[in-house]
Amino acid sequence: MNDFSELRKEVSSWINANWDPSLDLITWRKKLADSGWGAPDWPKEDFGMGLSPEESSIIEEEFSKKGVIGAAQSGVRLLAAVTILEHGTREQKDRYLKPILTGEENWCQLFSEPGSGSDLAGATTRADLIGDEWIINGQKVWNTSAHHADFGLLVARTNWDVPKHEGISYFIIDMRQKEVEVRQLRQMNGHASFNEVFFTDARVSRENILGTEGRGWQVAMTTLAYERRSFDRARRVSSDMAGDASIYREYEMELEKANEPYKWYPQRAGRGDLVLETAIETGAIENAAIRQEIARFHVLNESAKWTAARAKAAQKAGQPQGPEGSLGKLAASRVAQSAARVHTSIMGNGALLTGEGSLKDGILAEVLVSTPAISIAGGTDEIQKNIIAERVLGLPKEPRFDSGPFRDVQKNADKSST
Amino acid sequence: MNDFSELRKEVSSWINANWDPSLDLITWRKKLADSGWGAPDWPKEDFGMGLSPEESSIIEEEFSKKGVIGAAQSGVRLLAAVTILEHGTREQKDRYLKPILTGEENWCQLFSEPGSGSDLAGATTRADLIGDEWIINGQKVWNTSAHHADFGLLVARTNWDVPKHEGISYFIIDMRQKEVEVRQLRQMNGHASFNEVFFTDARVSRENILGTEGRGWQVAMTTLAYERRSFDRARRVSSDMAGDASIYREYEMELEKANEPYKWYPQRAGRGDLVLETAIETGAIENAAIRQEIARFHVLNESAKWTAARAKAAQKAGQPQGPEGSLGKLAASRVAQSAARVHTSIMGNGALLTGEGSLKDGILAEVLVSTPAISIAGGTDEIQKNIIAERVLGLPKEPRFDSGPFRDVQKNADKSST
Amino acid sequence: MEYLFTKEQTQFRESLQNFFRKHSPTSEVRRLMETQLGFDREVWKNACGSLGLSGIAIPEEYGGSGFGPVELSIVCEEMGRSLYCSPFLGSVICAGSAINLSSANKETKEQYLSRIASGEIIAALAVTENKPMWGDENFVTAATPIDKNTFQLTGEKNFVISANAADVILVITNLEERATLFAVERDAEGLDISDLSVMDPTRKMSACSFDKTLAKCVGSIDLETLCSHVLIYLSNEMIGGAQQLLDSAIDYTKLRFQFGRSIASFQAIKHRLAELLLELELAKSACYQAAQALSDNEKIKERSSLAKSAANEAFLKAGLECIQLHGGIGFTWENDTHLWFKRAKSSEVLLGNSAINYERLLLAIPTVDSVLRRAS
Amino acid sequence: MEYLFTKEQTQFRESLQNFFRKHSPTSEVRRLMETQLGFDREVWKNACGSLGLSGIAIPEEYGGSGFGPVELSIVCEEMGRSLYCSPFLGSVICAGSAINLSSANKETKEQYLSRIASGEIIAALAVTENKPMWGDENFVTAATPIDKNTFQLTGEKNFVISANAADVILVITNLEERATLFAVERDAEGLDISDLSVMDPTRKMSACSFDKTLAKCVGSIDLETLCSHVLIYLSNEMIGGAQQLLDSAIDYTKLRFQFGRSIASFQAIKHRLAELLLELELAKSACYQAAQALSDNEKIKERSSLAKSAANEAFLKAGLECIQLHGGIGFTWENDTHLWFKRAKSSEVLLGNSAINYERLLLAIPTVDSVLRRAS
Repeated sequence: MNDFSELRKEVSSWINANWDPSLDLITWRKKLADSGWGAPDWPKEDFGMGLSPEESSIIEEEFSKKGVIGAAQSGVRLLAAVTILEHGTREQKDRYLKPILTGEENWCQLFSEPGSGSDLAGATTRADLIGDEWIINGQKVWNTSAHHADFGLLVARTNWDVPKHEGISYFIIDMRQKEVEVRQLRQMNGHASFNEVFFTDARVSRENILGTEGRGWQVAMTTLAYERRSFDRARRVSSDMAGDASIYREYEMELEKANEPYKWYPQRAGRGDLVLETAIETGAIENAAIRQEIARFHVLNESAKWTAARAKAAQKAGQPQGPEGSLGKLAASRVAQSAARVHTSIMGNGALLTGEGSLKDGILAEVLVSTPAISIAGGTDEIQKNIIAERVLGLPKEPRFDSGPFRDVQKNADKSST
Repeated sequence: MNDFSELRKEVSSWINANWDPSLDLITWRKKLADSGWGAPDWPKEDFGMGLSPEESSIIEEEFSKKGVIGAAQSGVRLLAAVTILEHGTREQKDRYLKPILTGEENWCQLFSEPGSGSDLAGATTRADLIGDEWIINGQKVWNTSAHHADFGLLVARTNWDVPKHEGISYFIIDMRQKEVEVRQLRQMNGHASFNEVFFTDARVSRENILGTEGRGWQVAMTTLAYERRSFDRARRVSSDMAGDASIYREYEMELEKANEPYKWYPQRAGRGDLVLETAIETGAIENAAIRQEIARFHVLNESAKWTAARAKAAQKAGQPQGPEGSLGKLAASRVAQSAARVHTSIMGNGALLTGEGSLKDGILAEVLVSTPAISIAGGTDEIQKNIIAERVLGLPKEPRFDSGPFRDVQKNADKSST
Repeated sequence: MEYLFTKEQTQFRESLQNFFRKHSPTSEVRRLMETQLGFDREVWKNACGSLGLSGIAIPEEYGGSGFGPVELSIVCEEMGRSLYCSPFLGSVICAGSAINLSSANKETKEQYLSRIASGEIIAALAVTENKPMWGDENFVTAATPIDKNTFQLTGEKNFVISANAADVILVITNLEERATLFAVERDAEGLDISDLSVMDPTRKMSACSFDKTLAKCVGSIDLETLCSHVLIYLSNEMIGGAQQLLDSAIDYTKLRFQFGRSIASFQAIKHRLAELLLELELAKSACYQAAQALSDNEKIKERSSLAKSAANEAFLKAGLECIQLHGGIGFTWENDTHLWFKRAKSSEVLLGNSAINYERLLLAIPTVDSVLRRAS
Repeated sequence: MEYLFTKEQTQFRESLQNFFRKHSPTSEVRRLMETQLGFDREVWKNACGSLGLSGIAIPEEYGGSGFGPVELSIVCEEMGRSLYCSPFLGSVICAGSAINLSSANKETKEQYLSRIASGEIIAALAVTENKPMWGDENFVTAATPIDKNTFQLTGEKNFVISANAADVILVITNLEERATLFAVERDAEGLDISDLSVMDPTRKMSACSFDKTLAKCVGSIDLETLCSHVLIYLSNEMIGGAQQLLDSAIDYTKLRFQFGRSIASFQAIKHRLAELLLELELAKSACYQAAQALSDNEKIKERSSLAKSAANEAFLKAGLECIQLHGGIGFTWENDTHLWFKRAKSSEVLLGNSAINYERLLLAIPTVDSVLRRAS
């Protein structure tokens, strides 16, 4: 077994020689990007060092140990980076990769549409090549960062006469043009985490297609595969590094901005951790009927945690991560709904209230109006069940009704979704 | 409003003149059949009097009041009768109707097959015309009276090259031939209410087709429509008439034989009536957790009763009986399953036992192993949900895969069903 | 109504639907829920006047139209369906029932009921201190006698519906160990009404505190019976909301296409809507049966809690399914589903969740009650 | 096992599967369940001898192979899957654990455990008098001292697993207010064993009555711990049964065609099987975790009841779904589903249904326990 002591020594000496918390954030990161230590698993010619993921995580560890700020990771910038690394031209890599690492430019993902939530390949946003420009018209939704993005990863239809997966292309779009309108979308729990984006004759210059025309689905798969793998990681970034220098404040503001859309996610997951505590505080634990509900929830919650741990262990042991993730997602959905129900019972009249003054500083009230989202976001429970049935249990697929030319596939009558 | 006093007088005087409890059952019923009073809603030329259903029920009332035994009703004989009345030839009516009324000949229904439970029109029992005889090969299942039937109402496929509903014919088959083998089918609750029937080159003479070749589905619809309407009635027949004469004993034996397959049906429905009683007797009612379960069941049970009453009232008020029956069936299924669960909680260790010595003379143990049948028999819960979704809520139908020639429709690989 | 609504009742329902469709579209609900008052005084006057809603269940002798509980339940159901914002539940159902069921003499009843019926005044009923179910409270609010009919109240009441708009607050607390109804005028000294930040903004609630506040004694009252009355009307309101959610889910799934087919053609969705319909029809039966029980004055304690628990489950399920079947859009503020969902969550706990009502309904069955008394 | 079974454990499981596939096909289960003894002595000897099943969890010092709770749970799971008819649960799990957990000295333990391990004797454990959960009983069976180690037992014990085949009955009752384990030889005077008519004929049970029956005192025992041990092994057996039912439902729906398509292609059926898989995987996690808890001797009371309630729900659901997805044929005697369904129903109540285990697991959480003690 390699304990990577050589590598640790190397990174350590580089840090000692270069890390300077008195620099401003961008200046530091430019240095980092140029050195290759900011993205060591990227190719050498693209701001990386061509190292393995395992080696990369050793380097990350060393940075973290020493309280050194790494390359920017927040938002969907890394999705943009891997996609450009795999499908981009030399020019695209040169133009976009460095500002991704430095945090100078922000990105958003423009995949979902009001008319195609679960059915990504059913996108109807259109891109028409006129002269040297692609002209974009349509609407995207459910992205978390369009309102402060410089560039967007856009999936749009360029050919309506072929089956749906074959008529899609993938673009890098400049979000700062006035033909792109971003509106924040408020949720029923009062937060506004997502945006709608409207394109009215928006422009993408010809060289900003990623991959080739009509092969956008394959490019999107790269983005999605990485999204699935890195979901945990992207959220996990937090400032556990100490330090008074202004670079740390810059860094924290960056994180805060990136995490803003997700601040209600713990409530979406049901806050099962508060069940027993609240039951004891309110005295609800003394009620035998409520105890039954609490115990039932506890069984589900513990079982779900262990199921997740089993899946993770299997993955670590080299068994490939497959559709078992769908089981975890379905379990999380059950846990959240069950938590909301048991919280309600424990809260009693308290569930009539909302806001800061209500139980647990309003957190529980927020749970009640947030948990419905968990069985929808990131693929509905229904989609997860299809995946489990077909890919885990090997049951036959549903017959398809959308395999012909996309022009002939039945679609929503109008695009407004209410 | 007609109070039918004339009719009452007339039936009364006929009874006074003719009813003679010292006759044996068959002799009495022959007289009854010849008089027309045994089936007053049948046509005059077919042992009836051409009266309306309402008038008919007045006559039945009078018979019942005076303790007079009416025409035979048990089993599926009346299904046979209505089907023959509507689709039969003169010769068929003359041959079969009278012994139906007298009880001399018994009938069974041969529709369901192991390979087509919910999908009746998917029957694969075949009938091939060879000379002047139809030769029958195949297997039927789920009938309750084949083991003492003289004749069967048989649905079989006569044409494999047309869509499934168009290739079926309807036959009257002699069950006493050795080419027909009847085997009783034991259920998981120990009762044996149903039969499997095997046909190996069994014969039906050419004149015993009902309706015309290839129109058997329409004939079967007559049988099924009457089955749905008369289900309650057929079960309701009971001997509330007093009397010592041997004709009553003959009558009771007839009923007992006919009701034998259904004696566990109350258990199948969950015996919700015993929930509270058992909980009080066992002391389980003192347990707060069990009380929650009992109350939850009670809410369901009462709501289901009232829902059934509402549907019945709507029907009485002239609103046509429609697919709402499916809601009732689905509710009954929930009630039974919920009853089994709450019984289990109340029984505690008692649920480990079975047989006469166990709780409530074994009735509760029988509930536990009988309720799973209710969501299957007479159309599964899944079929009911399809009906409700499509016919009550107006949701679109599933795409069909069996509309082409039946020969090409995908079927079970082999006909053995385990 | 013996299992079926009469033709007159059905026509009455349709006239209500027309009124609410016109006066309470969701745009109006959204406007009003953001206001402090929470309803439109003009529309409320109109509802009291031309439609006579506020007097519908008040006996004719007190100026009401004296319809029965079945008609009043129809009103509640249609209000629940349209989410009509008004003081109906607080003033007419809660306060009106309290006055009517109290031991007050005819004159006193008339004094309040006729003005509630005409819409001249809005009343609110203050019962809850801590417990969800009124019958479970050990009231600590103190009533100190001043003269024969006048008392000083000191204490706090919570979750008082429509107190923000009330001209008179009716307060229930114990007097000589008997639940007793007192009337406090809005301008009485020592009365403080503070609006609560509620989950369901279409139904305003306040906390009321009394500090030696002068109150008139209206009479004693059977709290369980009052509780049963309110439970039954609330439950009927709830199934109206559930029906609206089911309708909305059906309409949406029929319109929406994914994977080249209407999502309403997916069997999983069809079956879930079928199950939701069943759940709703069962709950409707329970709620209609409870209204009939009120009419017959029979088993109302059992039936009221039965209705409430059935309505709880159906309404909540309808809310969750309606969001789920709408997908992401169903979770947005812009989509109307959450208005009913929040009503469902609030109504679920108002006067006790299902568990509390399960226990209450079983104890209303004499055999159960007597066994448990013997056991304890 | 830290979340994953080791390669050795997986191989061990496969060897068990081969053995049971060969020796316990359902034809054999059906034959044996109709006999009074309920198992095949030859196969049992073979299982004890070549496979060493009876000694698997018995410490090496007592002649067992000294595997851990995880391996023993694998045995139980595979037995549950194949419905292998044997005295394993009664003799090895119940009686073996009782001896092992008792305060008896090494010599006494050896005397019993070595013979149980070798399969030389079959032991049964008699605890239950009335309550489903052992820890809830107030034993009335009396133990009267004759000399230091010899007692006379008088009383009745019910639902004693495999007592019909037992050479020795181990009885638990109170001695000086402490749960104590006694051994009664099969031929002891005053011992009456009468077979019960049980719902699950693949697991024989008897009622045992003692009338001044001579018994040897084995030692005192912590009843809660014993109960937790048995609960954990029983739960692991149950998920094996649930897995078999799920597999059977999947196989059948794939083979079966209606309306011109495989019924496994209907979305409603696909989704239900997906949900059943989830339920089963969750229960498996709970059961494996409980076995691990035994291994770590940590939180075993909480984990055992957690496992049992999860296994209860999963096994019952698997049984109901498996029947339903088979349609009519699934309700016949001829079809094998009911064999597991009856095991599911019986196992559900054995050592407490979910409600009882819910309460038990919460009380095993120290903070809950202390609050409730304070409250009562």
